[in-house]
Amino acid sequence: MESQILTLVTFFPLVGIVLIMLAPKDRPDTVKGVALLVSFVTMLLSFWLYSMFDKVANGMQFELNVPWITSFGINYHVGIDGISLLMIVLTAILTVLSILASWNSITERVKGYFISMLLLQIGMIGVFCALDLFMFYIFWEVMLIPMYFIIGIWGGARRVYAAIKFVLFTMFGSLLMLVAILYVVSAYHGFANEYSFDILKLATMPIAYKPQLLLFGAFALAFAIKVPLFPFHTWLPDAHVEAPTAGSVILAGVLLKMGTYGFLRICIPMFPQATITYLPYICVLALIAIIYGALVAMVQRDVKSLVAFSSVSHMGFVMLGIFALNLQGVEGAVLQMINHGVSTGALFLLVGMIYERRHTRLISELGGIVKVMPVFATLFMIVTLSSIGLPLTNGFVGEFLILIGTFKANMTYGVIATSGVILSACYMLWMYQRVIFGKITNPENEKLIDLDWREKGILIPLVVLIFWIGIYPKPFLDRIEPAVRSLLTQTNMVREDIGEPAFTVETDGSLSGMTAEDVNLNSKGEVHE
Amino acid sequence: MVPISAYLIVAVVLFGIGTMGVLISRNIIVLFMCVELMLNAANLALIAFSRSLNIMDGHAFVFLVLTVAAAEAAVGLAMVITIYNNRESINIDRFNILKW
Amino acid sequence: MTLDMFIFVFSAIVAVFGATMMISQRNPVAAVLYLIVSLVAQAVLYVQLGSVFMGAVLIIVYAGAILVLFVFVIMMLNLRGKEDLGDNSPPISRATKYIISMLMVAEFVFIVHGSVFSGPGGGMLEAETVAGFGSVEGIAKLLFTRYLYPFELTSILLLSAVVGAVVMAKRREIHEQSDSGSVSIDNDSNEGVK
Amino acid sequence: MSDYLILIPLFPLIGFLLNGLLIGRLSRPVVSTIACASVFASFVTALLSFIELTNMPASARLIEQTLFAWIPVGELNIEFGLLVDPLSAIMILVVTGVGFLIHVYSTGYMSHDKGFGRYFAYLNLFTFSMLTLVLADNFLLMFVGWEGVGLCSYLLIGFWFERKSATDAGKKAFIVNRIGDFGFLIGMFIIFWQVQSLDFAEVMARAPHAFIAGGTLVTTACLLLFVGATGKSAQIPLFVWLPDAMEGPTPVSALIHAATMVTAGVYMIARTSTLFMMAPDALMVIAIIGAATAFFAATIGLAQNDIKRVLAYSTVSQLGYMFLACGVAAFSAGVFHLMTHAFFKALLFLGSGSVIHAMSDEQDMTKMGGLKKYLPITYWTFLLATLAISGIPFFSGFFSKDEILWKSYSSLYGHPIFWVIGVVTAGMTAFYMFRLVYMTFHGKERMDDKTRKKIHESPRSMTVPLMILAVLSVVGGYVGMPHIFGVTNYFEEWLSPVLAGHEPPTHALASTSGGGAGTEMLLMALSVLLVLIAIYTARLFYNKKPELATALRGKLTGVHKTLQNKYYIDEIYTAVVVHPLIIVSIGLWKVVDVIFIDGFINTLALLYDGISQLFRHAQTGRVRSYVTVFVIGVVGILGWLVMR
Repeated sequence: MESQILTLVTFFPLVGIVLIMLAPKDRPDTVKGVALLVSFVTMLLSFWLYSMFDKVANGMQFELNVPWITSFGINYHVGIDGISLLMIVLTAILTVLSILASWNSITERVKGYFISMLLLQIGMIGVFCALDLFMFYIFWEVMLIPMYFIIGIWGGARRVYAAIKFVLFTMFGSLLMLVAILYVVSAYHGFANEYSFDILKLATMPIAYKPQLLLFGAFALAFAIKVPLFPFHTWLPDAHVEAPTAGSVILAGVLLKMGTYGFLRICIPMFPQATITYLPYICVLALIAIIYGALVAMVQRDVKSLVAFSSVSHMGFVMLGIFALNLQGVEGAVLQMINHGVSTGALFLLVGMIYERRHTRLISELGGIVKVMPVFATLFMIVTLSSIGLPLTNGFVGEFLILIGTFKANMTYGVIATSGVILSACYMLWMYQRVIFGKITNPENEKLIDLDWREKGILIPLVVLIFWIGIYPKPFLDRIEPAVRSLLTQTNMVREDIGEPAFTVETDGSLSGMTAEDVNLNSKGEVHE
Repeated sequence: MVPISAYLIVAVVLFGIGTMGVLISRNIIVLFMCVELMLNAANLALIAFSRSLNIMDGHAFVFLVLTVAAAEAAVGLAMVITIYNNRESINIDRFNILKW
Repeated sequence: MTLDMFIFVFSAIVAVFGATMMISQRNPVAAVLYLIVSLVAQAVLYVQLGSVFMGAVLIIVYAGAILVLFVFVIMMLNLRGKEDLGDNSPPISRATKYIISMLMVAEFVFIVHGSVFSGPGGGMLEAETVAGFGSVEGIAKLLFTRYLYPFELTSILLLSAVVGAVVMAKRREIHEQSDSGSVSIDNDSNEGVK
Repeated sequence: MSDYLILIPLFPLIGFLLNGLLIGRLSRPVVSTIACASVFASFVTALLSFIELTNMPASARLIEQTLFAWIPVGELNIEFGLLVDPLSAIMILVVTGVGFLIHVYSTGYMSHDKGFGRYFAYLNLFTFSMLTLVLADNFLLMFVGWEGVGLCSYLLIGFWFERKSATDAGKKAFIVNRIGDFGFLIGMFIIFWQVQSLDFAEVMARAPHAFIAGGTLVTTACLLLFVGATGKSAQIPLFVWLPDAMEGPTPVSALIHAATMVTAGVYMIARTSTLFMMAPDALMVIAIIGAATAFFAATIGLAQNDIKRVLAYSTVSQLGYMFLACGVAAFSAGVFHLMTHAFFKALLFLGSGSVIHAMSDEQDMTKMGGLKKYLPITYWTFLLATLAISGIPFFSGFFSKDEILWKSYSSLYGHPIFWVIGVVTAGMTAFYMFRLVYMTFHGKERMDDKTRKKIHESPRSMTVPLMILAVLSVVGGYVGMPHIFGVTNYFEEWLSPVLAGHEPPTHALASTSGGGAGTEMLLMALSVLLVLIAIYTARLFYNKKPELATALRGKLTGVHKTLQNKYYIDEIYTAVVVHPLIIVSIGLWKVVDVIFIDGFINTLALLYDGISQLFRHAQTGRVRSYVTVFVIGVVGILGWLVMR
């Protein structure tokens, strides 16, 4: 059972797809119910996965490796480490919430919509489980299609433009990735005289420096578009603004993480030298994304595109944390991936709820909502604060770890990135003030009804997560740590080979004068548990 | 004995005639028959190869091709009927609504 | 010239003649008849190659069933070779088409002569054949052992072809019954002519 | 016996949760009981811990409690740990004590407000955050409280959310504080990577080895921490939010923007004094900024007409004093002033609240006057506080202010100029405070009749806290009397285990910089004299001969206008920072995003479109032409095979 559990979690939504296909067209409630039930069971399965996960063990767990297309060495190889585990759980939770969130807003082509949602879930969980490049690529593309339909069919006014833009951007990247995958596999054939798409095996192969640069570039472009890193981000605001609420939630909550996950799973372990070479450029782009995203978010008129640009900024933080290449930075980045999924997901849900009532997302149309929807305003405030990164909410822990890691890797980057913290407060609070506070100027806002039980039920799990990660992140950090450590051992070995110190901090104090007593103190500080 | 190449050349010539027919015929039904001819030319080549290599697998292929040809003829002719019912024409050049 | 050779040359000429006549007929019924001529000649070649059963099948299935179907359709549509087949000035001239198809034949002939079968042995067929070559039993063995799956798949193919043919032929009625025009063929028929 | 420390912040948190989650379901008396009781319980617990401390030997006064590992990542191991030592003991007493009084006061002040439950929930949350800040045993947990109080300040300033000015002010407060936090965070990073710990005790123990005293790194770190302090404690250049913060309810101004939160910066510097002592350059900057702020804010205070704004600028100015004290390494003097200031400034704000309450929410002093006879309790308590803040001898403010002035003169890091600025500021403080008193309570009654009829003394719930605070304002200073009076400075002694190692030996140094006890007496007398002159002038201008003030104003129109408009600082910030930022952002969006990136993408798409327009005519729609092309392809491929 243990080795099959990943397959079960990944493909369980398929049951839902089949059932929905069989369901009659004129009974949307049955369709919704089936979708909800199936995604809920998937979530429970993912919790089970979480509980069975061994947080001390190194390496992949629940591995299953079955030959599939033997002549090309393609295997059905799945397995997870702490990073994928948390992403799978996040995906499962967000899918349930998204399905709940689409309960009333989706009235046309209900069957197609929920089939798309479940298919999307298979793709997402599959990507996080896959340890075979071929499977990784397939799941990667599987995600694309339902998302394309979700945006293109159930989206807003400019949905077709947005959907096509989304698909073309992503396709462009993933085709480069395909080329790179084929190159790596054929290179492995030359190296080990067998075909293999196995990510773990391929990572053991030494690749010459020049091709590494090209391969890293190809993979990195695919992932950077997905993240999205400046300047590949312009699909994101369009896609978010046009997508239905659930689409935005999944897009921001999980799909963007695919990019950063790809960096962690493929780019960095496979091409360590190239990682070091590209590091400054990626960091600079991430910094630009942080500042640029925040500034542009500040002047948006549509709440959703504001949140979209804030995602650009937040994902810039994640990228920066990953490329700090130290324990704090990478762990913070992984945690921030989850945090961003939770907070931004919640923000999109909240915006969706107000959109369902007012059919507008323009900031200027709203205002004074706290008066008629106090519960909404309170939850909105909590989520806003988490997005700003207030201590004791999840955003703070992630951001703090990223910043402290970045600062260790490079002081200048650290300082610039920290200034993003100020800007995030500016745009979020300004938006909050204009939407929630003030007098009700628009008479339509006077009749708004506060959240009902379904909507509260959607938001409360996220709020709980916000505080849980903010106050007691240890369970999550514990599970991430072994994975991050093994990732960093690899890159640090390479760094030592090149002769670059693992990290540098300017020092003006000499540590040489340390007495034995201090050393004791130091070691005591390390073994503080 | 007749060399295998002789059979193959007959097959090729038949195939060429079939191709020519497809290219120049405007009558859908004749065009279909040309396709059948081409299939048969291929069958002839298969039988010849089978005989030359002295294994029987070629026969199985021929059998499958025949089945496909039958299926194709049935569906194709049904389409011809439908098209004719709609257009009162069997001129293949008139059916160009899928252009640009 | 041996008898073998004579039979071959004769049937080959008849087959090619039938084919040529088929494509040059204006009247479809005549074209079908010429095709039958060609097929019978081909069946003779089959028999000469030792596959008696396939030759019989060719005549029975093709001449007897498929081409009858053609004739049936032609009759049903009442085509007499006087239909409007006016030239719609195709972009590629008729001469070019002759040339390219001939070129193709020439290339095939060149390949047949130039490569595989002109090797040792001169490409002559062996006199001896395996026991039961071309027999019903041999074919049956193949079809039910090595080619079982493809064989079974053909049944599905035939089934779907039957269903497709029936649906397509009945379409007219469906169309007439539905007033919403959801299965619209007429809608675009008008502009298609332009 | 240290497990009860968690109770101190926990009580207000429980209060917050009860009031916050059950908002709208509890009656007003229940709400106010929960809120006040929780803070009172926490005050009692704080008192217990204080008593426990006093029973310990002076050098070992320390209670710690570690709750759980918060963020353990590699060498970074941050725990949720609380710490009570003499310094935080004083702070928690002030926070819970003054906080409790203000909670009680609020039950009266807010009794007619619609947001009663929300108000007390926020207030409890604030108390919780402030106590976390004070009790934290490491930088990061302190930062939690630091941001937490910022959040509560934001919420409470914008409490009346229908007023745009209120929400604007809240937002401004939060963002300006965030700028400070930016410095705090970076300072924290430097410290962590240098010392490998964020725990106060460990940092202080290892700092001498990890940093070179006076080196750039420690100076930078200290300055960055100070940037954090300027944000929270409203110093130049980040003081702009505090005057605007007066949009909030008056008890909030008293609690957050006078007594507790704004002093967090001073507390933080005192807490990390070891580090600051290693960076004399940073101390110098702190002293200069503190002195400048004290002076600068006092000048603005001279010309304000809004009663709360005068007090706000006064707060900024007094905070400047505290930083001046820290800057001259007289941390205990700073903390002492922090405490006395908490008493009398809270009292002033609550008194002004009582006035505003009586005046039907009128805050403009030009529309008041002669309130003395209507509001006797308010008047007398207010007067006591004014005397305290002005530094009249034997009131609490006198002792703390005098100690700062003396230290700024005598300390190793001090300078006579600091003393001069301090004394002039003290004079101005006395002037504007008495101006306020005269304009509000004396002279002609300038309000309209409708308001006059409604004037009434505040209810008991409001006046009792006033009286208690008045007592504290008067006697609060006696714990820290200067040595020249021949008594022990209990306050300094109490704090000495935490801070004293860094105090420059006052007596020895005083003699080197020109005089000992005699000089101190002289300087004290000079400052008192100046204060008395200032009070007399205020009496002259605003009570006896108002025409003098008008005449003077006429002569100095430019100066007056500049002062009244707060040196146009807000306008300058708007023009220099806010507008350019927004313009740049719009530019980035419209130019980089829309024109460059999307333009590039869309041009590419158009290019493809054009090419396909060209090629699509190959699609004739005729099967035969497709077949022909197909056969041509076959011929081509076969040809290639033949030619090969």
